[in-house]
Amino acid sequence: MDVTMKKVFQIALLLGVIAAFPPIALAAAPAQSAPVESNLDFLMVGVGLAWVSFIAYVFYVDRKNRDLKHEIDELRQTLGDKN
Amino acid sequence: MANNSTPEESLAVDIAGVSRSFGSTMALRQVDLSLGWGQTLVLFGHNGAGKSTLLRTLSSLIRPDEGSVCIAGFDRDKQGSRVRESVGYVGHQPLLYDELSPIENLRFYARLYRVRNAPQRIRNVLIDVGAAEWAERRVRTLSNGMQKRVAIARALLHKPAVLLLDEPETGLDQSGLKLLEDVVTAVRGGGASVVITTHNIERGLALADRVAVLTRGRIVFDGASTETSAADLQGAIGLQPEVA
Amino acid sequence: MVGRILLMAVSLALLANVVLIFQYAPTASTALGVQIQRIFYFHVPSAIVGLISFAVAAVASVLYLKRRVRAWDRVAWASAEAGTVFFTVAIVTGAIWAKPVWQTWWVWDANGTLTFVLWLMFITYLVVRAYAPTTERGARWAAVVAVLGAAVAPFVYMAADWWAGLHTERVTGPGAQGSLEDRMFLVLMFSLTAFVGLFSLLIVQRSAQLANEEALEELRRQLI
Amino acid sequence: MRDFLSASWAIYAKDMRLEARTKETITGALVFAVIVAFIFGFAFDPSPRIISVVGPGIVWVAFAFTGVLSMNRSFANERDRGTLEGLMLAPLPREALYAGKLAATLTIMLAVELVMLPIFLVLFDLSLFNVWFALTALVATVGFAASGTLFAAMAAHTRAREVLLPLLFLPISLPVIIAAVSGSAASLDGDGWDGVGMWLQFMMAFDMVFLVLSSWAFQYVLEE
Repeated sequence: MDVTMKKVFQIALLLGVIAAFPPIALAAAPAQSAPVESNLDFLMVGVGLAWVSFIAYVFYVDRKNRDLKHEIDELRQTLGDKN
Repeated sequence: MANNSTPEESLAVDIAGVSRSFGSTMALRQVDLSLGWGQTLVLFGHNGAGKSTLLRTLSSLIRPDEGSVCIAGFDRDKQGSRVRESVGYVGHQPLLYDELSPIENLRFYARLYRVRNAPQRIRNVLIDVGAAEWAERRVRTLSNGMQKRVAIARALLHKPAVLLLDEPETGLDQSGLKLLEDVVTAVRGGGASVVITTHNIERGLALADRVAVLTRGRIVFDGASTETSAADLQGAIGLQPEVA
Repeated sequence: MVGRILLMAVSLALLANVVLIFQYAPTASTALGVQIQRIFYFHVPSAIVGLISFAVAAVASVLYLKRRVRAWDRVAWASAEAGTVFFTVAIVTGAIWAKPVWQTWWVWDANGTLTFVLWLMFITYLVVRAYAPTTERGARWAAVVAVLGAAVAPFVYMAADWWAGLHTERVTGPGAQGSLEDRMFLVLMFSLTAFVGLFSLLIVQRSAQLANEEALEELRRQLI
Repeated sequence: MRDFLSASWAIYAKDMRLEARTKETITGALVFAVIVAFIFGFAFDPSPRIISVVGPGIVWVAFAFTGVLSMNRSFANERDRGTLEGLMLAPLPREALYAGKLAATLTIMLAVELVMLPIFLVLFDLSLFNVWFALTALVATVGFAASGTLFAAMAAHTRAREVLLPLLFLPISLPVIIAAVSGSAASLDGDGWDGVGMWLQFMMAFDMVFLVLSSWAFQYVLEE
């Protein structure tokens, strides 16, 4: 049960970060002078989102890797004891 | 004695701790094997036991993952060409060029092995294997048995210190088998050593001074041919009795 | 533990990089495409990191061929994979930038040609490894491809440079920048470090993953 | 040293004798080159002005691809009949095997190029019979054969060798193709050493590097 809880928590965290980006961009928007600049901020949000999802993926792969390594070491242990 | 000087104290074949795997299958597992001069070792084992891999490792065609390989006193990694100079190998393929005749093939190999007075030597080995009369025809026109004889001639050309035969009986007719035995006894008589892999227990035992059994990459039996019998071998290898 | 710190640091750097590029970097001159020029901060670093990954792959390959230590081969493989991604990003961003500003999708100047050829060499590296009859031979052949690829790089650069000199007037391709304003230069350097951080992160992770794969295969062997 | 020469000569003589008997490679390559020339004949209208610009390109596309064809044969039939193992068993140094095979492939490629000269003359009224072009062609073909022989040995062991060999060979020989086309163009315009010289020196440097590098890498490609 707690594993799925952990997963839910992580997804929630990720969504939180993604959701936080637009307000930051909009907050920065009024400071820009020319109106034409505003779509630049949407571009920033787009690129920012792309990078956030990429980083989330890297975290995910990193965790997978460590779990795998842990499992392999365990297997080696049990195999070591057996023969 | 073989045409190159071999240090007295060394062995014809001396390999230790040889392992080799292809992907996830372990072909050889910590194999130790040694063979003195003027002796014949016959290697038994079911298909896939690693017989061919072991023989190809001895011939330096395959590089072991671990372990050391010394042939005729030369180390495989440090003196690779000296090892290859001292080895004669006959495998499943004759290693001959279809468009050339047996004589042209042997002339080519004689140059590669730097054989002295090659024409004379070529005639002799062709006579030894009984291939003299069709030595001019293209190899493409020869039967498998004839090609196998020329392959044996190719392996004998440079008077190897160690002769490796991978299931040599395949493709040979009755007279061919008789010739094979003469060749093995002649080579052994000359002080060189022979390693043969085979499925035929009776014929193998007849030729063997030493017998070894390989199962799944590991040597499970290694002793003088007198210490074992056809029945024991069948048990060890788990083969159905071979039809002689 | 090092992996975690590197992971955190690179993530922050990448996010900061995005903000820097859009907020801090000045708007470029019209000659360079005004706003579109901001893609420059992705294009140049990924091309440079691509070159770095090729150098790493070549050096690791030579060491692997000489010493047959699996770790070197894993590093070379990881940097080849990462390098392919970086070069693809460099080529795509280069094209996006070149089309509006220089009216051609691709400028066959020295940098462009070199990036393209090395990208092809990486593809060949991965294909050779996939097509080889055994994994060991695949590793060795791929190593040979990496070494030869590195050796051909200077020749490609020179030939393309001379050829470009002969044929097209000196178009100011993505490479020929002239002097950068200091703020531009700062953002470029920051972006480059962020990308190099990302590259090393990917190498560490991918080679660890490859090590796990090989360990599993070793265990499977012992079981049979 | 004597062993090296006698061994590579033995391999070269054997390959030439086999080629003389079967004529397999040379006919294939020749037919291919003629077809390529014909296709270009239809692709461009053969007015002298266009041909002088496009001519060298046509020639070297034809030579590069026929080169790939003849390289493929050099190891393919050895591999299929298993005779390559016979060469691996023999005590000859790997570099001698490389040198013998290189010389054989080079001879066949040069022969095809020689026969193609009159065909280009007839089809495109492109007279290539001048010393500078011959020099460029010789040095470029050595460049092709240097890495080509190495990659042919690699591709022969894979199941998709017709795909793999061009993928391996073309990126590496891009600088030679650029240099050969530019050198040939210069030789056709009649400006001797000052036009062709720099490309010749470039290709000779390329040949040196890749002859040494390929013969060093050859042992790793062949080893099982």
